[in-house]
Amino acid sequence: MPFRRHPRRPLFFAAAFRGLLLLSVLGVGGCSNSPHPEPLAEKSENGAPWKARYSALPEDPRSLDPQVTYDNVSRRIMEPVQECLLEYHPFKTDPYELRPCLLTQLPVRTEREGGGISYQCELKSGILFHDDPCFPGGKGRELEAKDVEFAFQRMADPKVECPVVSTLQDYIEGLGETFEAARKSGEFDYSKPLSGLKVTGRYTFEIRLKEAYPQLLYWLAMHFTSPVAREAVEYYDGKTHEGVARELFRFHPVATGPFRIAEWKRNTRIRLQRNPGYRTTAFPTEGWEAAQEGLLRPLAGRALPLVDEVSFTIFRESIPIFLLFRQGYLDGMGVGKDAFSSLITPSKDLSAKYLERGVTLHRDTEPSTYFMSINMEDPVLGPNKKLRQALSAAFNAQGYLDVFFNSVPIVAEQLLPPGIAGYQKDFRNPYAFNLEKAKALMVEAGYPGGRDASGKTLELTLDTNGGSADERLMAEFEQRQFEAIGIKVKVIENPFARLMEKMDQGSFQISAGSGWGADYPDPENFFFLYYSKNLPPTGKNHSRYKNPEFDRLFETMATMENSPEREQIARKLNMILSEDVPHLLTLHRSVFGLTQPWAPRVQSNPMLEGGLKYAVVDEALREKLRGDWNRKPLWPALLLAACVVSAGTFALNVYRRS
Amino acid sequence: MVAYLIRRLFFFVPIVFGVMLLTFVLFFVVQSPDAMARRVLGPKATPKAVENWLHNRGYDKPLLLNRTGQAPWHDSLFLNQMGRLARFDLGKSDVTNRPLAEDFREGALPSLLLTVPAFFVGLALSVVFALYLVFIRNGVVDLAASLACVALMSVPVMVYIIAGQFLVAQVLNYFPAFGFQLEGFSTAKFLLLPVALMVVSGLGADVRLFRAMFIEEMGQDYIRTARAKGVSSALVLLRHVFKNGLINLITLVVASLPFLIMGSVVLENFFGIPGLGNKLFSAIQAPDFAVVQASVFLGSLLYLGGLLLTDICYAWADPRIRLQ
Amino acid sequence: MAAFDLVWVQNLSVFTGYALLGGALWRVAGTERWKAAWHRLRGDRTGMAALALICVFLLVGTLESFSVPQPTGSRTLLQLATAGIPQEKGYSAPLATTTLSVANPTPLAGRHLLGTDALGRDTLVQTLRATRSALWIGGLTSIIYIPLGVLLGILAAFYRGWVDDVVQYFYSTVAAVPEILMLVSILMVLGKGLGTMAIALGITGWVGMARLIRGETLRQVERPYVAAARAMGQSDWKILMRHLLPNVMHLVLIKAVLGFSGLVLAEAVLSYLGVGSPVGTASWGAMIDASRSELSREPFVWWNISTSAGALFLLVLALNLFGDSLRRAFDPKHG
Amino acid sequence: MLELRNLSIDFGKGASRVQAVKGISLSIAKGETVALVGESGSGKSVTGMALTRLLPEPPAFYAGGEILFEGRNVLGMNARELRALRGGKIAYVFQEPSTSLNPVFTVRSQIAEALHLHRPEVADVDAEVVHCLDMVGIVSPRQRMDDYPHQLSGGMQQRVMIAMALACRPQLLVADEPTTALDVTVQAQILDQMRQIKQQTGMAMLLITHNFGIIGGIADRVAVMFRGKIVEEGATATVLGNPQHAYTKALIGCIPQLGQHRRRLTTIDHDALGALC
Repeated sequence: MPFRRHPRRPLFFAAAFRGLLLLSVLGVGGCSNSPHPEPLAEKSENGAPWKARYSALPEDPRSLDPQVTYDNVSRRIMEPVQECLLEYHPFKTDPYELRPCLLTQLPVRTEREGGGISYQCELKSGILFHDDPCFPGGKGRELEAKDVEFAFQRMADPKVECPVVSTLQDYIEGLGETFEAARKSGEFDYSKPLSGLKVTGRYTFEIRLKEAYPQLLYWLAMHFTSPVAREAVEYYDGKTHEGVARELFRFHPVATGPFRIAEWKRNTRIRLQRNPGYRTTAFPTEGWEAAQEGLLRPLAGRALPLVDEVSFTIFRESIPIFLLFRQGYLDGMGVGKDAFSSLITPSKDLSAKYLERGVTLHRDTEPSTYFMSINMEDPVLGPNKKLRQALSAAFNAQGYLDVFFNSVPIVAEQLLPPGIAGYQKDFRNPYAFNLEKAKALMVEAGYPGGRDASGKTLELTLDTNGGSADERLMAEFEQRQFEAIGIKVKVIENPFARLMEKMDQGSFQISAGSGWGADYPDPENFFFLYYSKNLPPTGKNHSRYKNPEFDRLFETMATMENSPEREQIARKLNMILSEDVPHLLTLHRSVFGLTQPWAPRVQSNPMLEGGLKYAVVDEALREKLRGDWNRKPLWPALLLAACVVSAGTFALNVYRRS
Repeated sequence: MVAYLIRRLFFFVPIVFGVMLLTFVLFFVVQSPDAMARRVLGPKATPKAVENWLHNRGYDKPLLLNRTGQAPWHDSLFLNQMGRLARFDLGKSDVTNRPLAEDFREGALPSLLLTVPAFFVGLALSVVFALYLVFIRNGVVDLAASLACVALMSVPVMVYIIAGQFLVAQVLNYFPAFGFQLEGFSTAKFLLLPVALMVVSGLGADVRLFRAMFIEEMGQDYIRTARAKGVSSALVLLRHVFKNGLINLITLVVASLPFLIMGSVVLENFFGIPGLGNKLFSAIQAPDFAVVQASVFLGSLLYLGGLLLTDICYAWADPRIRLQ
Repeated sequence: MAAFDLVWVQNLSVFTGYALLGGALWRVAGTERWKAAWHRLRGDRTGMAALALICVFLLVGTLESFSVPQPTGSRTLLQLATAGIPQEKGYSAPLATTTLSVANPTPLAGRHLLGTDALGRDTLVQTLRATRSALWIGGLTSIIYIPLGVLLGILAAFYRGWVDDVVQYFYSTVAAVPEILMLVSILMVLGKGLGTMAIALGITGWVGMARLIRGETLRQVERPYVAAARAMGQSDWKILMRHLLPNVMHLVLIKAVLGFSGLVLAEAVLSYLGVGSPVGTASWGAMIDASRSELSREPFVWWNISTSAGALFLLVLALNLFGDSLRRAFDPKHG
Repeated sequence: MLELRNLSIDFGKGASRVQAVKGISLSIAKGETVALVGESGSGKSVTGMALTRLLPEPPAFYAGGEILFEGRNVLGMNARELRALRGGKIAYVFQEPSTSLNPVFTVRSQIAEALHLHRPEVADVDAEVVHCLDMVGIVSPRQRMDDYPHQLSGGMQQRVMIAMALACRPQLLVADEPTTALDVTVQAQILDQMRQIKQQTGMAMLLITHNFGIIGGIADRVAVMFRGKIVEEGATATVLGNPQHAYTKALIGCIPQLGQHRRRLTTIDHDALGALC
């Protein structure tokens, strides 16, 4: 092995010096620390500066097929791309209000002779699909009633796997029968019209129901009923692709929304670009809170969308979101537990550091309720109403929120969340946390101090969804609550599917972490959880609650149109549940969100999943503040270079000395 | 040599079969296909939707052998899937229905861009440090380095990542603290931090291991011979110890080479690198049996490839070994 | 009474474990090789310091392993010993006077040398209690994987032929299945728990040991003493137990000591994967895993991670140093 | 040429200190062959290694005395001077040729390494390697030199070791049990070879062995070591013929008749040799 007897020192130093220079240039010089690629364009068609919004997304959407998409993540991408027949008004959330989107007006209800109900609908004319190679010439064609028919047919196609077909088949004519027939034959015949949806003209169609179901309108504001162009499905899911790799239809939506997907890099980002042909809706001219007058009035009546690009970056861990928000590379973020303490002051305001930066804090409450289910068929808990009430009174929901949710959400006092018809603002849970009352109730329940007549300690099991560190701590917290009234609680951690299985089979006593998020803002969507005809495995009455009085009232209420009477019944249902305690209520989920000064929030309707078509951005302000927030100090680079050079010199010396 | 390799390849077939059977059993013992469908479809799914989902993917067939009498005995879930894998058809994801071959192809490059530089830089640094520690062995610096190595080992990688990202995003701002874009040379600025963290987090254990290996080598007679010849300590290390240690190193290192393609779960999650790192991990959580199966299949091929590669490298590096 | 049984089963198993360990040490202590090694070890100051530290950990772990039935369920000796330390409402910094809680900082009931965790439990006490998990996982897993790996390794190398093929087939197959899948699946089937975690780690862990022992035995079988033993008509079993086993024992010991620290670290990884120790069991892994969110708070909660990682560091360091000393003590070339 | 004055070597420190060599004095003149004899553990190998400070320090520690090579104290030399000494002036042949040769380098490269270090002026390295191998009696050295050590027999390996030692034309060859690991017939051949080479090159030699049987025809003088001390020293014939110290007597008693019948070494009669000591 030849080796150099006299290593040439100057050469080494020259190299080190050059490395230092390179590093300085690379680090401190022009190199941008932006995680985002350049925007899709520099100027929009009318010559205005390109406006882009930057958001975070936790994972890739699973499917963007409107008839399939059910999870929140996918819906966030779905919402700006694919529009529904109806939509929620962006500003009216108490109560929620529907307004037409693809339709010219809300559907008109008519009674059919021989029973059954029809809804007459009419599409707006002149709505165009996105430009896409699946259409002749690549130009999007006009939306017609047959596209709605195709969408309804797809719901009935077992191969499509529409998750809500088993719910809708109870109401829409022919849906269930067609589904079953296709399952048997293995093939769906799209040439046969569906009896539940009748095309009556180029733009008009009729939806036929077996019985009264006013909630249908809410379904028309969901993507399952969104029209689909048959060409697109045939083009992307067709058997022959002429050797060219093509995305499946479920990853390549062709729709009529204000945005279209311009780029989808798996696991990295999704970029939406404004649909230049979009004319369907405009910015609402009324309905906002007075406080927002100054911000929203100038926008009223403007063509949507208000930005040219929306870029979603995928973050599988939440910590980097906070870092990038601080650098100005995200326009908004939800305040998770991790970042909470650094952002929010004890009085639930934004900390001064961020107020100075012009950041705004928002609190959003979702139409959802979380609770622990009690198994009403359990021999110990089922017959003993006092015991259930004692459990409810022993559980410190506020403490639970303080420890695990930074006291952001609202303690749930009733099954219905705020904003849903029947929610009682002044209602207080009679068995809310009160340790003394709980102990008294334990005596009434026959377990004074947690011991039964024979002096044996009462033992209950608590099934939880085991997994993360937080879930462990929650289980320990819950355990402690019941131990305070002398009950010994055994925690069983289950994998999610096992927990579901146990809940379906009814093999549990108390199950932690149940909850229900509204599919649509209607009391029926919550009370049906305790309807006795809705028992598992087909239904979701996991508490196995059976009460004839409750059932009777529920049946009446379910098919009523919203009215004061209906609210009365909802209140009665609420009282019954509060007294019977088939569940231990915990919270209505709410979160804090932050927005940067250049991207003020225009709407906060949780049913809209972002409402990106209303979003605005001040590009120039962002550019300036980003520069201010990302200064690059020189000293660390010099320090590092000095370390490298001295280490190199040292190594050289060691080698020479030997 | 060729005959040897062919013989090894034949030995691999039953191993792959065993691995797939074991995976299948492990996965479906943990949860029935029914439970899997529930997880994928979420808590609101109806039994009918679950049943339809299972049927569309063939999960409603008997698990191992078809003994219903209505279909041929081999029309079972496991055998159908083995048949598919035997044709190197990885199938489609249970959750997204996307062809897996495409997913794996897309994820491989980002993973490799992260792990390959980290692997080689880490290896080089560990070897250099280990050699240096052997050079000054039993001294105060050596002891201090031992402590430092154990300390490096006991700090979980998450802590390195949080600290590193904080430093880059709050203090330096030189390059992005997060993100990934494949665009030629400037991809490097996204990889700088994760690669550095991967190197640091692996350094402690590797230095300890290599140091032990080299010390072992130092006790050999031929080292004494070399020193008796007048070879300097540095050259003894760089030439004699290193080359012999290399042979031991190969058994440890080469086998893990093919796995570089599988990336790193934690780093990819924290830095948003779209690699294969969390494929298996999130597939177990999702759960997505098709992805688990495909990952394990590829993984076992990689493992066996690693074994074969080790044999070949061993024969190449150690003159005493001939493959027969 | 289920609780009664559980407590005594646990206490009994700790006793049994110690008895087995003591017996094994007693058995080997008489042999020349071990005597010499012990003699050399005694002169090794770092080694002895490390051993002392390990004994302290063992003591703490033992205190936590013995439970006494109490009215509200069983409590461990360590819990009883630290019963005087009050529980707070939430995080508090070391020696702080109020909780860190942003919403309503409340005065603390007592001072805590190393602060408290999210549920207001004293960090130092939690860290000490967690020693038990680490030692149980390390110890139980070792009891499972060492005999399995050693036996299979020796048998494969001694008999060669089909035995070797079968053993090699098994360990190649196990090694080729990703460890995450194996661990997660086994833990999901058997349920969470220290015992099941040890079983899962044992099932994946024997491969390395078997491979090492097989290699070493292959070398030993060639040695004349084996041929001599055969020539004297000794049975295979005797040759295996009396001649081969003692000659690979030093490797087993070193691998076991170093493997122990790997197992303790594995627990942290398993917690990250969501299959760590069960609710109610203090563990360093769970504490480290929780630090992911604690560290990104502001002001960040550093005491939980640093205390648990520090304890882990001390144990791993002690084991490593002791392992080094053992290696030196057993090295036949030494002295 | 080489002189040890009152040399003491310890291993370890404090309580675990072991005195391996306790103040020995020994000298070797140019061209002279001295045998250092003693049973294992007597400190003879330590002495041999100490000549060029080959012992790892720590644990070894030079407690006292001097090692003078051509008038210079080896213990005072710096690393560079020591390296020049090792291999260049004083070369070694060790006991176990199978482990003393580096298994991953060819014979050629191992010999060439020594040449590079001490005789950089040699232009045709291959020719010199061949010459060295030829000198130690290796048949067809040109083919052999590309072999790896494991491809050679034990005797051949030891010849390569000797060739490597001779390559730099040292003034002193330290042969530490050069034949112990070899079988008896090969032992004789190797010893023969060494004797021849000594005559050809005229270098001095320190032969370290536990076996009185092999020193007869080769050593000029003998020093007997026992528990770190030299207990007897003198001309070979004198010591063998009339040992003074009890230990020497015991050692010699161990090898009946060997002194007188050294010619018959190659015969089968002395097979039991190895087992006796």
